[in-house]
Amino acid sequence: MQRIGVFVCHCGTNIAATVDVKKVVEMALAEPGVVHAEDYQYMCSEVGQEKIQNAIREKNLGGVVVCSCSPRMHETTFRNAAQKAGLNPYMVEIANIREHCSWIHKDVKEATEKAVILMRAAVAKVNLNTPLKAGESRVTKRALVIGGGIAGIQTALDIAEAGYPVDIVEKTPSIGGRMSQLDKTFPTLDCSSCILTPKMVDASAHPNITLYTYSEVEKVSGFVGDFTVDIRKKARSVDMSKCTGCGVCQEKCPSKKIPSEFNRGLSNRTAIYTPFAQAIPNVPVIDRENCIKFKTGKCGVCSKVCQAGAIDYNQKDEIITEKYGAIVVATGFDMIKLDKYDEYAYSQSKDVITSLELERIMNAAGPTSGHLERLSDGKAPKEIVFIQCVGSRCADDRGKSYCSKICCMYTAKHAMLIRDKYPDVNVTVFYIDVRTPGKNFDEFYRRAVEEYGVNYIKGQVGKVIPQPNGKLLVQGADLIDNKQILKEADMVVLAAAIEPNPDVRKIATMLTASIDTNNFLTEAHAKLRPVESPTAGIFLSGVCQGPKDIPETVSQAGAAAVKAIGLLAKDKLLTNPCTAHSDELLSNGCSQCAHVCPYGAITYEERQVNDHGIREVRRIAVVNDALCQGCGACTVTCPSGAMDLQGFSNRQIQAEVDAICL
Amino acid sequence: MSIEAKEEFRPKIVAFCCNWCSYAGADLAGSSRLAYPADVKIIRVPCSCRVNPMFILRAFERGADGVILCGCHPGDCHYTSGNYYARRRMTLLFSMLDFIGVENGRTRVEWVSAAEGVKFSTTMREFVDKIRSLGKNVRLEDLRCRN
Amino acid sequence: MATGNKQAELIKEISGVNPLKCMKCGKCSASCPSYNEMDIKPHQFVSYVVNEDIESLVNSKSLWKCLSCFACVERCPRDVKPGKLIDAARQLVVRERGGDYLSPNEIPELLDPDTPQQLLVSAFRRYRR
Amino acid sequence: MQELINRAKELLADGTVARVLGWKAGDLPFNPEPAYFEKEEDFADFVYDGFCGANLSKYMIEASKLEGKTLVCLKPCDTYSFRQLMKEHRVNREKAYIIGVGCRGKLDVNKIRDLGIKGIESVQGAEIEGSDTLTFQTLYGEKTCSYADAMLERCHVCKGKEHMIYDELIGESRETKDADRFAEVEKIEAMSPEERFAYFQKELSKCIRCNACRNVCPACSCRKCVFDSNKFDSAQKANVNSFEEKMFHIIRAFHVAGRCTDCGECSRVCPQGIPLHLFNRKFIKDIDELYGEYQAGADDEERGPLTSYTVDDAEPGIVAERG
Amino acid sequence: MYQIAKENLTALFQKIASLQELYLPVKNAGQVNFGVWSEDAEVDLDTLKSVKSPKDVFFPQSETLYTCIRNGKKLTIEPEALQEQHFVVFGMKACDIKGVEVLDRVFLSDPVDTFYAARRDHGTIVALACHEPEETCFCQVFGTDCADPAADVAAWMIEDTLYWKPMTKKGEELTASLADLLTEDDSAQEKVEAEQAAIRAIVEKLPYSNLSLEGWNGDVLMEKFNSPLWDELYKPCLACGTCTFVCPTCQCYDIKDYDTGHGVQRYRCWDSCMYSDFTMMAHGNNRTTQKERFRQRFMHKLVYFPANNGGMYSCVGCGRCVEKCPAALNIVKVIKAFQKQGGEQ
Repeated sequence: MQRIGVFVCHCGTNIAATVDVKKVVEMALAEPGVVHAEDYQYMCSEVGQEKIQNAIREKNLGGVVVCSCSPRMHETTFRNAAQKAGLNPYMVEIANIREHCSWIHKDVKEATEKAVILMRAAVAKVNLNTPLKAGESRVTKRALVIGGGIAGIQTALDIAEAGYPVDIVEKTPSIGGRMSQLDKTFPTLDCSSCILTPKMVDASAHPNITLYTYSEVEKVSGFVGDFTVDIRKKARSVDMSKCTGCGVCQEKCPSKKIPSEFNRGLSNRTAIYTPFAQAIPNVPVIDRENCIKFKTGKCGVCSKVCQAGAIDYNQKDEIITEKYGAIVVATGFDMIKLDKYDEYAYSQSKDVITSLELERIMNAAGPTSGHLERLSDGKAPKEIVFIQCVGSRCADDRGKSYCSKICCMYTAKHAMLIRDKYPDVNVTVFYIDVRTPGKNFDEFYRRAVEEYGVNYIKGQVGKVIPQPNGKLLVQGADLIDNKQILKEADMVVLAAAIEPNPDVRKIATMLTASIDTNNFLTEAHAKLRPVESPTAGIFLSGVCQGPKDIPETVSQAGAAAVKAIGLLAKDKLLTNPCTAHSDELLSNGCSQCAHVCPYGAITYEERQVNDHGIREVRRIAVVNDALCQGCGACTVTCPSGAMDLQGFSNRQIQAEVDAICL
Repeated sequence: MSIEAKEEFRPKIVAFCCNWCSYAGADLAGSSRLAYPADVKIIRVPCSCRVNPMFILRAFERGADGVILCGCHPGDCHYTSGNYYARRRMTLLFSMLDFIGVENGRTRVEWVSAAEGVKFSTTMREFVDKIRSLGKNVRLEDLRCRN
Repeated sequence: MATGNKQAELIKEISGVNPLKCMKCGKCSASCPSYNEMDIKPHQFVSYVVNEDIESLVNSKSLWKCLSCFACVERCPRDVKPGKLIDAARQLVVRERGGDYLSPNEIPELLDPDTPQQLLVSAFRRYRR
Repeated sequence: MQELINRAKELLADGTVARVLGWKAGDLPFNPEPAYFEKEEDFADFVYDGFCGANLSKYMIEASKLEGKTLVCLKPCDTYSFRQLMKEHRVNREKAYIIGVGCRGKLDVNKIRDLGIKGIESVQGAEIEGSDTLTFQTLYGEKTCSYADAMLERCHVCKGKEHMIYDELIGESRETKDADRFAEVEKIEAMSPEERFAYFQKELSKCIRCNACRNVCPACSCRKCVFDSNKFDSAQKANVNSFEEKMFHIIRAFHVAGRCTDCGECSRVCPQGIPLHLFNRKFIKDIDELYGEYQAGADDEERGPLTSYTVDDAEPGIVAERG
Repeated sequence: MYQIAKENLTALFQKIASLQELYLPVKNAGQVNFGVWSEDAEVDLDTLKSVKSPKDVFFPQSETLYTCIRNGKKLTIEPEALQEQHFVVFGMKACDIKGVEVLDRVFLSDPVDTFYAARRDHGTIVALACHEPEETCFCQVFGTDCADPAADVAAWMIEDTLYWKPMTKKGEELTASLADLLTEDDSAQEKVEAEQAAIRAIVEKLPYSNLSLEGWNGDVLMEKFNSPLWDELYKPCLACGTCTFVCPTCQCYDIKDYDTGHGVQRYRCWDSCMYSDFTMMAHGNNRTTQKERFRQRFMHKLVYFPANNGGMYSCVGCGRCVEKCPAALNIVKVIKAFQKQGGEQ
């Protein structure tokens, strides 16, 4: 039996207000094996840690139980503290009496009883703990960034600048992402492409950055420091090394009626195309689904007109396998589909548009060359209504439960730009709340109201009714005047909710990164580790983690880069010592454990054993510690119990069960 | 007739939670102050696939009234496939317990992500209610372990 | 106050609505076809229930002006369903003996040869015990 | 039988095999035992008849460690076990020379006793090519019964005449299946939980923890069973109250789930006549229904149902939904 | 001698059970074992052999020795009470009673096993003669007469009447307490003798009755121990414990601790020398192969035990192992194998 010390944290009043910590100490002292128990205000503080260290030294403790917050919070803190006092760090166990007890129970008696049981379970476990030693694994000094929008570009640039090679994988033919579709940016109203394009150029020109555009991540294996990734480079049908980007092929392509993704379907493009003028790389791709040559075998115009001879109809998808030490996810967002919002007549009228469509309309390179006009008849609108929170803050399944965060600001921007350029146009904004936290944000919104005369009405729109005369009848509520408003508008702009790129779920699964019900990637800690995934070596950049605007995205991109650089700067990583272990005397060599091992960490060898006097050669399962991640799938598959998991052994878990069921 | 109030049945419930999703979900329930009955005690395991049917039977043997296993949602396992194996194992185990006449509902599997504090809390409340309605586990307990 | 509280609880129970979920967007009022007939507006139903001022609600014109078209219920982004709240308030009234809004004696006056019989039946269901 | 003996002697003589694993006549007409034959004269006792129910594939685990090849006589159902053991690297195919022997169903001496036939001195009709009627000379007079009535339960739900693996076949097999494999399981499933509990409580209360079911089982091939080791603190030999038995039988069934070929040896050997095959068959039924039909030992490659999965497998809640 | 009509046996059992606990052969889920009589129990006196021998009435498969209760760091030990109530075992056969004699040699010799002794002191055995011995029986080989079982009371079931003969003081006392149900019958002796003759005639015809124990005694230790026959004999053995658990004389037990969470229950339970972990010690097992374990069982029954107990074998010829061994092995085959070998030499 170990000599165990129990340390009960008050966590200020977080624990002590609901759990009688003195009682927990008293009960701990009554437990067999417990030779020391004390409580303290903040165990995680310097003084608290010293208390633990002193007790380890003075009482010669072999095991430590800290009754405190979640082990996900301070397990490492206490383990490090114990190590400094000469105790193996894995002889420390945490009883989570905050998140799992004091914070969720109100009754002191009940909470104290539960805290005592959790303490006992931890004591029972630590009694069976064995000293463990972390192994080492190497770090591949190369990073992968998934997604080539502003988030991915910024992250890649920062990592590259620190001297590490980094690859960007971008699904579309060009990097640039959502930001390249924007006309102006708030709150300074600079031109989006004017600030983005230089960054795109930097990224493509940087010696440490490799761009894989029109490419997708196909398979990820390995673990922090040593990921192996398969990247599918889709066939571009254009030889990148030969293409000069002259654009003749696009001019001559006879297939011209394909809705442009970049212009949100408001204009057309050709089958061989670059998505937009500033695209990087400036090499077109052939959209094989719409190309006449691929559909019928006849045509080949682009090949004929290409001076450089860059067109290659036989190009095949290529799989590139590369090793990475860190992976940054920057998969961005899209607008939600509005098919569940019939009341706003989005599908009935061309003049009901989303804000991103308005961005394209306002953009000089857009479908209307920057002229504000109705898509139905090309006429200049006189009355424009903006509707906020379309699909955001929604409790039912039509929309999203969260606030999309950027809409208030871009709507103020749109309203202001319209009023600035077309002073005769009336702009009305129906809003629920105007949310403008951010530097110079509220001032920006106030300018829209005060200087530009945008009419903000507190209240939501109930429905939009297309009229026979081409107008749109907007029925809304004014909650300040307490009246219902009927307004004829020429154009209605919907601030549709944003949602993570739908591909992110697939990517998260490959990366084993956790993801929430809204498809946003989960961060390791909401406050303290906001740019890391709980999966080691995976970092989050941009909207894939949660709604955010450009400045926030760029700062998070930098933060993710720093985290990745911090990882790449290490030569070796300590591995989790809680790995599976095979008992050679019990192993049957039946291969079942190898079947369920997700890491291929189990192999078999013919080994001479001495089983209590029986000497024979047996087929024995062997675990590769460097590959094993400690999930424990093998331990349950193994009928004889030969496979056990260090740190979470059968007997340890059973001891916890026993203590809880006592 | 007894004048004493009948003592309320407080079930013993063991919740196995995987470290990456459900344990974090339970932490989130805690930091969001989403209360659930104190009858639930959580054991942290690396993955739902670490939970051996023997642990579950052991809990019942020792007088547990309900056992719930929480893991990452299928497809989201930190170890890619652990919860898929757990799902098959638990399905078969539960089916066997049902077959030998153990009350349905004493065991449960629920997928709770790190972001689902609310789900964790409501799941636990539901489960405790269910176990309270089933009453004490007498079909699997080992009498020697009784108090 | 105590009665108000009891009645408010009852309304919540009958309607199955949690008025605290309301984010005060006003989409209900924006959707309501009877808006102009009403003294208390649909979005206010919610706050009357929250404030437990059921007295005013049951004595309002709105109580009988709501068509139960449920446009507000359909469009409410927060699942608050003001239409259900007012429906429940109406139930409170008709559950009281003598609180019937419609009496059979009035029927002949209101009768229009074009009125479908079904409407009458449903009117009785809605406006009296 | 003579053909089998001749062929075995031949293979022994030409050195193809070093020994023959078959059955030796017992000292009573119904108790032949598994035995090795290494010399020609040993074959005087060699027998293969209706009472040779024992599945010899498990003996091949030990035989695989011996010098030279072992000729093993396997009935069609035994070959599933052998193939499953092969898949699990527990037997060595190279060390086995498999003669697939014909089978027309094996006899259960307990069923014969249940028919009121006791004091058996001799039996006619149990031979491998014998008649459909068994005739017994007993201390209490001559008795008869039909061969089918005296068959083991497993033969009534026989998996078929095909041998899954063999080097050569000797003898004809006969179809003996005349009952639905899952009928018994379904009957229990249809009971109320209280009835099911009472049923198993009654059956399992007889268990004496003799481990015959485990030790005869070809799937229970662990070098050391968890119930004998300290890995789970589960090495309890006591039958103190009913929980120990439930734990043992549930876990045993779970450990062999997806690997059990349904050879029925567990029920054959249980001294207390507990229908242990029901546990395994319940799992087989569930696996077939939930994950697609699977027969352990019918192939060399396919992953067992508990070491594979599909992303849209049934949720454990299905158990409650099924009611 | 006394008699009682078969149809009145239920009344007899009721009467006994009203005075003390009554064990007798009970059929449960198709199998007959000795169990406690109750109104609902299905008594089965026709089946010759219970699956388990009735030894567990005196030597239960598992029994608690003492309980250690933990309260914090404090431990208290509660000894287990010894048998204090009188009880009756009805329907034991001659071989089973012989088996108890073997157990007595082990448990009642110094140091006396108090748990066992208390049960023996408080138990009254009513023996029942074997009406129709079966082919697996060989009690005669060990000098047991199944037609004339010797216990506190001897009984014969002849057609529809049970004949009852008290043999000891305990038997007399039991008989006296059942006076209103048992009637004296002067003609009984004659009927019993006729039945005994019939039984003995069958026994003569039993296939195993001519089995010879020649050459098996306490003096042949090394010769038998080193015989190469064991190398072959053990091979079919599956190492299960069936033979030992159904055997009326196997007396090995293991002592284990069961952690109840509140302390420890120290109990003993039957163990089997056939098990791979039998007598497992820190260094391992002193019998590492199944051959050694197999040899141990038979050497003990036929050589070691007689050597230490004045020639008494610790096999009684009940034949349960013959019936129940999954691999059709049994002590008879072992004896015969040596006999055959002897003949060949």
